[in-house]
Parts: sequence; structure tokens; C-alpha cells
Amino acid sequence: MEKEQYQQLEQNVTPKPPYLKNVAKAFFVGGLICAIGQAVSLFYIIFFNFTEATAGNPTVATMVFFAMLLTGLGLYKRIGQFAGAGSAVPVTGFGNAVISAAIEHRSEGLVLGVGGNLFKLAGSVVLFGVVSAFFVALIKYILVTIGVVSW
Amino acid sequence: MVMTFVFAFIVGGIICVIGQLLMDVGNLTPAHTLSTLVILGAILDGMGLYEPLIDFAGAGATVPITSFGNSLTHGAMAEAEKHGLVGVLTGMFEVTSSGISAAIVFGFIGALIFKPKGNID
Amino acid sequence: MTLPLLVVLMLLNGCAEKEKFIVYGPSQNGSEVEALIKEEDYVERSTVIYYDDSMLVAVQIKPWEKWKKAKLEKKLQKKFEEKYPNKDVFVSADYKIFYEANKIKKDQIEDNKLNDKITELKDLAKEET
Amino acid sequence: MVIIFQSKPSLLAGGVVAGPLENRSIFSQYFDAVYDDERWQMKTNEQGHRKMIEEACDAAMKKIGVQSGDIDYFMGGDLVNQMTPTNFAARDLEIPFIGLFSACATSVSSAIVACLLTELGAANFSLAGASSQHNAIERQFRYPINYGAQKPKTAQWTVTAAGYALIGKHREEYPSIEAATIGKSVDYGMDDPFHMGAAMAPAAFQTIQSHLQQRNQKIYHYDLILTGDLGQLGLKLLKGMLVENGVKNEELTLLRDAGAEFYGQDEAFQSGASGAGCSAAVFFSYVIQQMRAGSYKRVLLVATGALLSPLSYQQGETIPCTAHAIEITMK
Repeated sequence: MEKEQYQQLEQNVTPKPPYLKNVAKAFFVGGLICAIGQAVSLFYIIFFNFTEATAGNPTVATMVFFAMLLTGLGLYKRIGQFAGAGSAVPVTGFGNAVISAAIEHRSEGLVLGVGGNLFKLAGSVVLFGVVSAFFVALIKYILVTIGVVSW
Repeated sequence: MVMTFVFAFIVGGIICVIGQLLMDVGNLTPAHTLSTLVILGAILDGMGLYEPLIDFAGAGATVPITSFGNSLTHGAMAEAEKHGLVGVLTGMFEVTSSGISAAIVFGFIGALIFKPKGNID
Repeated sequence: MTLPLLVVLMLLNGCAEKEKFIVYGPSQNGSEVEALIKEEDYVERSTVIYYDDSMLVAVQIKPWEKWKKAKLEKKLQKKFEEKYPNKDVFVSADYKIFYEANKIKKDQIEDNKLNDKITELKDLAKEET
Repeated sequence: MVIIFQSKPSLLAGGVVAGPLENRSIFSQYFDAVYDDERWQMKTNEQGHRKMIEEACDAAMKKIGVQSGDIDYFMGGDLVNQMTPTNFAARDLEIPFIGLFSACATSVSSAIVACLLTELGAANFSLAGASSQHNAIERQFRYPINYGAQKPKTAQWTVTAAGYALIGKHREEYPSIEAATIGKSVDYGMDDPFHMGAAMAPAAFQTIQSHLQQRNQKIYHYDLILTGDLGQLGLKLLKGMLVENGVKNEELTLLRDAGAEFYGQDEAFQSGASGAGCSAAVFFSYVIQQMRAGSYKRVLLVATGALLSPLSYQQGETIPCTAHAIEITMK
């Protein structure tokens, strides 16, 4: 059998991802995580001195804390299998990526294992976050300097 | 206040749906998907659109990873406004989300107390 | 986790329904301030605290208008500054400020403490991170 | 080229040890031991992996009543970088050892080498097999265990199991290895590490075809052709290829796949089981016992392996695969 012919066969046999179902699950779980985040943020606004503008930081930290518990107990991967991007895209997914790598590489020690592999999965997010922020700010700075837009 | 929850749910859900489509239709790995969304957040902030989204949806916009790109860009732009070109570089982590620091700290703690387990359910 | 919270919030909302626009302070121009805010149809609820020569205007913007929050805040600030040029006006659309303003009213905080409290809220609202 | 073993070395015993999740395998009743602790009370997954190999070898040796001092050669491998679990097990077993890497096809490739040594007269007894430990393999090839990535329907679950066979000179009452085919490395341009079945099916197809042709056999000459870990989709693809080649539908029922059947119909495991321990565990427990019980007279075992590394697929390489086959008969 020729390669092309086989690739045709493979296309026919391999099931397509259930797009609609996956999207619905991602929407529901992702939305739920954000609604929980909203509740956490309301908690910080009411009981601590945080405003809507500043509550984001403690909220995110708290969500990452939840992610640590769920990751350590082995529950986050199950949520992930069900929800896909619904649990990967919220900051809890970022936390899961960092924390799961940390737990996994504990066996190689705290310095070489945890330290060296902490950002194994999430490093790309930090990289592209920083680099894109740099370029976006740079472009905006240039545009402001030549007077096209204002800050 | 109730509507804030509804909007947080819907906007957060929609951002996750974009991620799911990138994965399923675009055939991207999770790392590629998240990187794309972070860049998207940075660009939206550059156009001045992300802050209104946060005002509208609250945690629906601050909890998804897009807000990470937003806060980095926000810091860089705020410093650039004050200190010019140098600020672009120095301002980056000025306002940055606590996501990174929390992830590092909790990652460390998690590594100390948990062990990986290969269970399925 | 969210569900009970939502229920509580709905109850809270229901109770507050009667008093959407609250003015707290000496009564002479209370209705004037209220009318001023009611002109702005994007404001859902408001609590104004005023004393001596300061005025704290805490508003909640309607959900569908909220994405313009920053702009509307500025607009309202300008309006009040023009209307009360000799008063120190501070307008905020932040929920925290609104919540605290309501607490001031509910607890009937006295004038001498009021000043500190409002300065504190102003500082809080100006924080960025 | 097919290898014919004139002396017909025998599979004297098999030792299979598996992890806790493998309790759910439909083959678990044939295993020698299923442990509750996936790390075998060791500190790391890799140490547990090594321990599992040793236990499997012990189980095989015990059945024939020999000790590690009686074994002439130890052939085996696993999927961990540089195969340290097997290398370290060899250190503890103190048997002359060659590590073999054919990914998940190692169970059969090591058996072939053991048969060659037996045929040559160099070995009275040799141990051959392979193993995999889920946690140790997943973290290396994919993600940390606790990372919440969504696995597609095409994904397979790396089993925690070690399977070792004790191969010796021909004895009537044991299943014997008559012939073997060493597979080529076949690449049909598949590049999805979450769809190994599709990458491996062509390799299995080529090896089966070449073995049957050179042995002048048809599928129906066998009671069973059992592939290693193609998974449900990979098996479907293999059957599809065979049908294209003129194999009749009724013959296809003789084709089964260890990986596809391993965890039964449990959808949590997606397309089925995989890993070097998958084929080793099933071949050296279920198959040997069924043959000794007389259920099968002639069996073709085809272990399949995907020869990729995390590095190779991140660099955008396609996945070359191999399949090795041994033909086993029972009087």
C-alpha cells in the first residue's frame, strides 16, 4: 500500500474530535472557573481592602492555590480530560502546568529537579507574554511618539 | 452584582472556547494554544480593549491566561508613558499578575507535599 | 460554591431594590444630588456621602454599560465638579467604594471619623495594583 | 528474511508482574502478580520500574526452578532514557546482559536474540522480555502525570507491567519458537505522538506480510495473530490494509491486538493500552498459558514499536515504526 493511500485510510478511520461537545464542555467549565474567580474576587473586595481594580491579583493567586490542591490530589488531570481548554486556559491551568512539573521532578531534587523543570510546560507562556508585551508596548510607544495615537 | 457573575461566566467561557477551537480545529498543543492566547491578550491591551473587558466581565477577563499578556503589556505601557523608551523594558513586571509568583510558590510547596500518581479516576 | 453565594447576592439585591439612590449627609441639597445622578441613565445605583466641603459619589454602572466604566466615571466626576465647584468631589464606580459608602451610611459613622474613612477610600481607589 | 530456528527453542515459562491499574486488564488473571503500589514501595518511579523487572524475572525463573546463576543471558529493554531500569535490574540479577531497544517491540526482539543464542548452543537458559512503567514513561514522552491535558480518542495508555520469558532448549511439552521475522523501520509519514496506532500499523502490516510470504503461509494457517499495542484504531487500520491486499473478511477475526483488548472496553483508556510492557505482559502470560492449555497450536506474535523520542517529534520528524514477529507452535 502506498503512503498516500494509507494516509487516506488513516483519515477515514481516525475519529474527528467531537467539536461541539468539546466546545460546550470548555465553555461550561471555563465559565464556571471564572465565576468561581468572580466569587473569590468579591470575597476580597468585601472582606479586605481591595477594589475591583486591585482584586485581580489576590484572586489569581487564590485560584492558583486551588489549582495546587487539585493538581496534587490528581483531580486536575481529570478535569482537564473532561474540559480541555476549559481548564487549561484559566490561570488555574497555568498553575497546573507549573505545579505538575514541580511535583513530577521532585525526585531529581529541589534544585535540579523542581528548580530546573518548573517552567518546562509553562515557560512558553511566560516567554510569549513578555516578548509580545515588549513589542506591543514598543509599537504603541512609536505610534505615540509620531503622534498617531495617544496613551 | 448578579449580572457580573453571568458576564464573568460567559466571557470566561468564550475565551476558553477560543482555546478549545485552537486545539481541536487548529490542532495546536496546549502550550501553543496558551502562548497564542497570551499574545492575543497583549495585543488587545495594546489596542486599549482589554481593560474595558475587565470592567465588563471582572474575573471572566482576569482569570483566563489572556490577562497575563494584558497585565505585562499594561505595565510596559504605563512605564513607557512615564519614562519613555526604557520603560517598555522595565515596566513589564511592574503591574504583572500574581499568577507567576503564586505558581512558583505553590509549585514549590506542591512539590514538597505531593507525589505523582498514575491513577485514572 | 458559587450557587449559595449567588442566592445570597440575589437576596441582598432584592432588599436594596427600594433604595437605589441614596444620599447621606445634611439634608439640604440631597434631592438635588439625587436628581443630578438620575439624569445619567447608565447609573444603576448610587450612594453619595457628603459632609462639610467634600462629596463622595459612589455609583454602580448598569451591567451592559460597564465596559465604559472608566470613561463614565470621568464624565460624572466632571459633571459634579462643574456643579459643585467649591466642593471636593470624588466619583468612583468601583464596587468596593460603593460597598464601603453603604456601610458608612448603615453604621451612621460620625463626622470626625468620616473624614479619615473617606480619605482612606480615595487612596484605595487610586491604587493600581 | 525470515529466520527459521531448526532447534525450536522453547518458551519454558513467562513471568508477568503489573501495577495497580492493570488489575482492570482483562488479562490480569494470567499475570503472576498485580501490585497495589505503582512504585513497588520504592522512592521513585524508575526504581519501582527496576523492581518490577526483577520480580517478573524471578517469577519466570521460579516456575522452572532455576536461579539467576543458571541463566546464561538476559535480554531486555524499556522506554526510559538509556533504559536505566533494565540496566539496573541486570546489575542486580548478575546475568550477562545486552540491552535492546525496539521501543514497544522489545518483547519480541529480545526473544529473537535469545532464540538465536539458544540455537547457537551458547545458552541453556536466557531471559528475554520488556517492561514499561506508566509514570516513568509518560513524564518522559508526554507530560507530567498530574498535567491536565485533554487526550484525544486516538491516545493510548502506557501500561505498568513487566513481562519476561524464560527461553531454553526445545522441550516437547512447551510452546516452541519455529521462526521469526525482524521488521524494517517503516515510516508512512505519521507524526502525531497521540496517534501511535496509525504510525505502527504499516510496520505490523509489512512484517506480517513478509513473514507469511516467506513461510508460504496464509493467515488461516494460524490460530491467532496477535499484535502488540496497535490499539483499537491501529488494529482497524491494520485490518484495513490487509483487506486492501486481498485478505478475506473471515480471516480477519484471527487478528487480535493486545493493546486494544488490554483494558477491555473502558473508554477512559481511549484507544487502548501501549508501552513495551503491554505486548510483553500479554505474550508471556496469556499466550503461553493458552498454548500450554492447548487452545492454540500456531500463533504469530507481532510486537510493534514506535521509534520516536520527545526530541524527534518536537523537531518535526515523522514517526518511524518497527514490528518484529515470532511464530510459536505447540505440539
